Amino acid sequence: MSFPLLTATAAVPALGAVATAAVPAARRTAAKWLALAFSLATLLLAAVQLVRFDPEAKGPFQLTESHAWIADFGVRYELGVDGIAVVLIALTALLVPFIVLAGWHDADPLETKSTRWRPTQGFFALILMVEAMVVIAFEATDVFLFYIFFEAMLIPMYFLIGGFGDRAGERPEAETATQRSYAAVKFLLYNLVGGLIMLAAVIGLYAVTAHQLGTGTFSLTEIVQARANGELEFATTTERALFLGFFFAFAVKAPLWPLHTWLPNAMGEATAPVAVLITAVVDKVGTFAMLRFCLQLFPEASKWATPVILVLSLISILYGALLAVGQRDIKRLIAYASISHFGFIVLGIFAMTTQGQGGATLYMVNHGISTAALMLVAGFLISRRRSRLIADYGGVQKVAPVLAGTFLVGGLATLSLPGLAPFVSEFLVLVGTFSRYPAVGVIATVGIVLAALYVLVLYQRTMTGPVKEAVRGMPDLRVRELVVVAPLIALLLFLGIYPKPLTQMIDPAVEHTMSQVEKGDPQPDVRVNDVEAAK
Amino acid sequence: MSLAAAASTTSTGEAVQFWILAVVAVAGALGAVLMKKAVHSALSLAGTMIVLAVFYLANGAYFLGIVQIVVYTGAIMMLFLFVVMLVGVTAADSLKETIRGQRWLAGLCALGFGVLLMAGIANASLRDFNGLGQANSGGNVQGLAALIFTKYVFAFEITGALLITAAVGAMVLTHRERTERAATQRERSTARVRGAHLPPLPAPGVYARHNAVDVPGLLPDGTTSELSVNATLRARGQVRDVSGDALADLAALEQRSEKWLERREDRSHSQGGAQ
Amino acid sequence: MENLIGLLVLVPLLGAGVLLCGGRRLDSSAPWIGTLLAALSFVIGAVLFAGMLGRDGEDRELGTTVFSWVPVGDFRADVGFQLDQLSMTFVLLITGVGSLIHLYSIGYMAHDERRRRFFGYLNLFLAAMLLLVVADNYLLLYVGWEGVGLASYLLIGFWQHKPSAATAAKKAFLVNRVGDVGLSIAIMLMFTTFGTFAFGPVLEGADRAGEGKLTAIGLVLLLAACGKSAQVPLQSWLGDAMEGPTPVSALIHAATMVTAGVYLITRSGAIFDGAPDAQTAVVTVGAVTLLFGAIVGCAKDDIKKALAGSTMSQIGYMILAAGLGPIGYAFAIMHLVTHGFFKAGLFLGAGSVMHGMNDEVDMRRYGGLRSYMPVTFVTFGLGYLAIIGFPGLSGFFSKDKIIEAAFAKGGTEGWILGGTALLGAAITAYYMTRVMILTFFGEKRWQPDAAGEPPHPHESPRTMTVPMIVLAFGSVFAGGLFSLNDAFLNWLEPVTGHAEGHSPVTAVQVTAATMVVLFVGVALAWAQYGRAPVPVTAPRGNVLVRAARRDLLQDDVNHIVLVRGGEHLTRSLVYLDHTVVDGVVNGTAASVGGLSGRMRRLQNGFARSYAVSMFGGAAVLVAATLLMRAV
Amino acid sequence: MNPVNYLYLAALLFTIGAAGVLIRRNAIVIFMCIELMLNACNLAFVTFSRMHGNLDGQIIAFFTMVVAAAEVVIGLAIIVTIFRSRHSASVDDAGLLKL
Repeated sequence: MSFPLLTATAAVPALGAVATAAVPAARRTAAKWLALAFSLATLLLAAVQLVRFDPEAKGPFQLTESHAWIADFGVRYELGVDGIAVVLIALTALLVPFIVLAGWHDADPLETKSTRWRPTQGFFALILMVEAMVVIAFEATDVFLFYIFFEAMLIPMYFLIGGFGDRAGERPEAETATQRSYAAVKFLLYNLVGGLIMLAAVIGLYAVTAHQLGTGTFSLTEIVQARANGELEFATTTERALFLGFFFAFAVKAPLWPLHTWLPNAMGEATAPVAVLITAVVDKVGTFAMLRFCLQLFPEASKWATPVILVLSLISILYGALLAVGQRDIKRLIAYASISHFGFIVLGIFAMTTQGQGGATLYMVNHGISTAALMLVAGFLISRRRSRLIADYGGVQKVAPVLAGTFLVGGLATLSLPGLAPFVSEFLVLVGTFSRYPAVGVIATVGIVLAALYVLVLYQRTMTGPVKEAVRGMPDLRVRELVVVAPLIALLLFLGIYPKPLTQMIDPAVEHTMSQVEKGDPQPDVRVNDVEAAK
Repeated sequence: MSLAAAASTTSTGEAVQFWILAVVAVAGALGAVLMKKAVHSALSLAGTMIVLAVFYLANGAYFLGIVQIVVYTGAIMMLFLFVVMLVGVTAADSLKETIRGQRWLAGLCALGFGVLLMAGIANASLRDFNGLGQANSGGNVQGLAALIFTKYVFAFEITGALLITAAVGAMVLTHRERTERAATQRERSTARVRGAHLPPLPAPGVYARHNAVDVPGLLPDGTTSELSVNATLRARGQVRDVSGDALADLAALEQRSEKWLERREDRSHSQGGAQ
Repeated sequence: MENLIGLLVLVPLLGAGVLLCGGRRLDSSAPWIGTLLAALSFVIGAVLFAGMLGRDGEDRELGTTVFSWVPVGDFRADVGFQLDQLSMTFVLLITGVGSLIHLYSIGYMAHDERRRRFFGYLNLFLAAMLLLVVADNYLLLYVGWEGVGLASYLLIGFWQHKPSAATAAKKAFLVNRVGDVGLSIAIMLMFTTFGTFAFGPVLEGADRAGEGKLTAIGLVLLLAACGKSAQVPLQSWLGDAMEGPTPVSALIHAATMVTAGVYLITRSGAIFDGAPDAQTAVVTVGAVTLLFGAIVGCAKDDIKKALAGSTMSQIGYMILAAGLGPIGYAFAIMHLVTHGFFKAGLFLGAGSVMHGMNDEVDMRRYGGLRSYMPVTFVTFGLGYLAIIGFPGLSGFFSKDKIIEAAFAKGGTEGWILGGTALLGAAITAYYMTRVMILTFFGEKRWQPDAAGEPPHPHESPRTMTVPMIVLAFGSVFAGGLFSLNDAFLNWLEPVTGHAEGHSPVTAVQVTAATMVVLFVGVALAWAQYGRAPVPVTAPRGNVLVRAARRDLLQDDVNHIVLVRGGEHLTRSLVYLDHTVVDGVVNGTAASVGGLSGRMRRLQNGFARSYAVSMFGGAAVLVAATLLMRAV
Repeated sequence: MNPVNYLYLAALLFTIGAAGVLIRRNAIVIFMCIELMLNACNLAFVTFSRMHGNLDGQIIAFFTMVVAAAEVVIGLAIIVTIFRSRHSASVDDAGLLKL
């Protein structure tokens, strides 16, 4: 068999984690460079995946690997990527190096001289660990395998959130510490509950397959196959129950209203890079899994649940945006903005149109990049003033124009200004939704205005106006920070103007999903395309 | 009485013996459970054990019967008696239950358990007995010996090891290390007379709240006297000086009363005086 | 030839990139770079124009698809350009006026240390605006549409250290965003109706779509137009937008960006023709704004705000005309162009005055400036004559045509619209005369500025006066040129089509009426401000005046309804999120904790009670065994 | 009489012993009760061995005795140690592990 590319993509960061953790306490910087090197290696492998992946090829999955693992329960080590997965893996591998660079000093021990004390190594090792797990979760085509890593992710995330807060000086250290642990525990509990319900559903799935196919299986491909040629037939109630089990876990991870409250705490308390890791990388697994598992395993139930889910995502969009307007804390504001954006993503997925799902997938990528840009710049800002409160800033634009500029671009991307990447995806989602559910589409459009509101309010309060005393003499972006931000912004611009490479990757996968759900796009009442073709 | 007889009934003699001794055994058992004094329990238990020995014999387990008498009644029960003596023969513990509902629950469980057990025995098909005729033909002891050294040899060895371990363990548990040489009577007397304190050492401070030997007594000037506390406690640094918290309590009390008084005066003044 | 179109957009975009990303070393040369690139794009525009004139009538339209932008399923958005007469007109206006204003800004912004950004933003604006007018589909137009919004946001808030400026910028962007919602919904509707949103297919297929659909599309398009062109009810941002530097007000908030709405409606003519109700809505909005702006313009003492009000009302004219359908399109665009000239001229003049009066904006503190800044006076005066529609000047031709067209709408509707237009003309005459007199005539009412520095007015440098002169020429002759045997109509006809309405009143009558109302307006203003001395501090005035000073209370309504309401909503939501949504979860956690606390009691530490439970368990096991054997 | 009665007796004694363990506080007495239970089991074993006509039951009883002896030794030693340190042989006082 050929070189196991997918395994390698996941294994490299895992190795990196081990290696980084093994670096002796004194050699802190070495650990950082090591982590960076490994994340770049992963990026390279991801790029190779992108190249080797052939959008035109037949069959749902490519670069597949399959080995028996726990034969007794039909659990297989089965990897494979479709257009959606390969793009998201690329996103993950792309973001992690920036996260590492941005968090370069976030985990430096304060004054301790102890030789056993090595938080830095731990920090970067954990980040790489998360990356490895996320990647394999994107690659897994075996439900059980996916589940394991979907859950295992929580462990390093828990420590990242609980162990490393940003040293914001506006509150006493003890208080921040308690806040942090509260946030970490909340994050863990929410996701664990979701995960456990999903576990039940996973077992249920196995039971059904075992009962109907004779030998139980977790393999997505096999199940879909069996469904296709009628060997496997879910009873309506069973399918719905299983669907809900899966969806609940993903909705918590996504996060969808009203299961969202863990996100602001987690993103608020964690350091900016970790916050990016949460919202831009880990949460994507949730929405991705909705596409890959919910829709493909339980198409009927998905259609059945669509109305409710649409309403929920609508609420998420407006609710998240409104709460973002009301926030006093920069990072919490961005968190609520993310909730609103995840609302858009879910909306697109369950609009059940090519544009909607394509847009949603594109949205995952763009949201990852834009949020990363905004959040990291916000992190740099916070690291300078040691405060997360919007009220503590003002007139930054005067003293640190570059920082302000990048912040503005990030913000504009967040409000999905045309010309920047998120616009394309957001508009696709809206069009996709509108073409099937006009009313929903129109209501969702209100989110655009709210987005403008919270972004501009944030920018105005922090960056413009007379220069605050505390802000005076604030240094502008350093080289390392520019290296982090500039590529992200460049990427935002590029994907805004030329998203075609991504859409090409995504389209066939979306078509395939749509075919699973057996829904076609609604047709326009006046067919003008032929006129267009004639010209 | 022919033990060899394979039958579902026993000889009348055995029956009589059973009915009499069974009553004794149960009585002994009840006594062991209900007697106030440990000594009495031990004795009544010994009685039960002897009865059981007899039953063993009656059941054709001659070896066990003897062992029962020698080991149990002879060794173990005596060991119990020794320990009882150690703890204090006269010590009678009240049978008054301290844990709420314990007795009722215990009784209930016991009753239920016993009933169930007996029911189990009753509806198990245990009618016919094919006695130990040929098993004991070569003599009971020989038979046992044969089994022990062939079939159960490993178990035997292990129990042997167990016994040794138990012996060692008992020693370890009960052994007490002597830290310093025991002082002779002469040395004691000289220490008493020539030592720093001719009068007896000051007594520890004794409070109404708790009779605390670790609380140093207060000297007339209000300072505490280390000497009043046991040397061991001093060495462990377990001297608890309560003079401090006594004062604190007093202060708290004063404040409380102050508050209570102010509550009846006008607010503004009370706020002023609170701090 | 086609590639030039792309270049047209690219050149200023390049400028923006270079100026914004290029470091401080560009600071000194930035103004010239920016201006040069603007001029270059104008040259390209001119070349294209020449090429277009070279071809005749029908095949003047150029089209090119650069690359496929967002292909997802049936959803095919291309980056494609289309240059027809309509776009051409705009290209020339934008690049022409744009270059002039770049030139002007060199002098005006000479003392600002952030010049580089300023010119970068200006170039960005040019690029976006050009993209807007040469796009060949609505989505790409949308990009330009938001792009100009962004540029305007950046430029209004250019002096960010002033909180008022930052707020105004935010307000402008938000109000525009509301309009953008309209545009995006329109695009979605088009996609669901026609399966595409390229101009060609949509406009051709329009007649085949039901009237209901078309009305819907038309209304949302109108919403978009209202946002961008500051029409009632989304006009509130324009007044505050005057916080920006004056050249910006001249370029973006007078000549070009605010007219994008007119372009949108004219461009979508086919859709509106199929939806009379939508058209009615358009003319209504136009008529209302026309009066609204004019009234506000009368009351303002801030010269720029007064001009802003006038801009609103002039665009009201254009929207009205555009709402009239094929009769009006050409006139709307014509007035748009002439207005571009004279209103830009007026603003530059105002800027020049402020420049001389150390940035005083209150007209009541001007007076008698004509002798101090003659060039400004003359150019401003010509612009003034043009806007009030003095016979022979640009405004006269374009506005009269619109009024005629309004009457030509026919029926009571026609009379109402025509009457409104006339009334508007009268008020225009009144407030513009007021501005003129307050600024250049009467006795000096100058006040020392905040620093106690008494103003010593002086004529502005050459870089500023030249553009004013050029624009003055435009505002004098453009109208006449255009109307020479209907040159402009014929030029636009292939795009907008043409229709002759049968007017109940003859052109002569209309002109006469216009003259009368014009005279009345001027006379009134002179009577009020020319004869009597003008108080430096504004008198309290009657209810209407006070309301007009506050933009007819529109802002207050917004503030109470939207801002306050919004604040309360968000506050309560934040509270709700914390208490209810979070509370449920935390409550569950707490209850579980309490339960376990109660369970802990069982572990009382007495070996014997554990023994009881063990024994009970044993009993249960026995029972279970027996039961199993029983069954 | 049917030898089954021995089993009933064994059951009875066992139950009494168990009840004793639960009721009494004095560690020594509890221990005795445990011994009682063990003996009850032995009786049952012996009876079974008679019932089946082989000696295995007796062997097991024998081992039980040995183990019981060992257990008693250790147990009593523990009791003595506890008594030494806390001057009480009541099991209720040994609650150090309770929070």
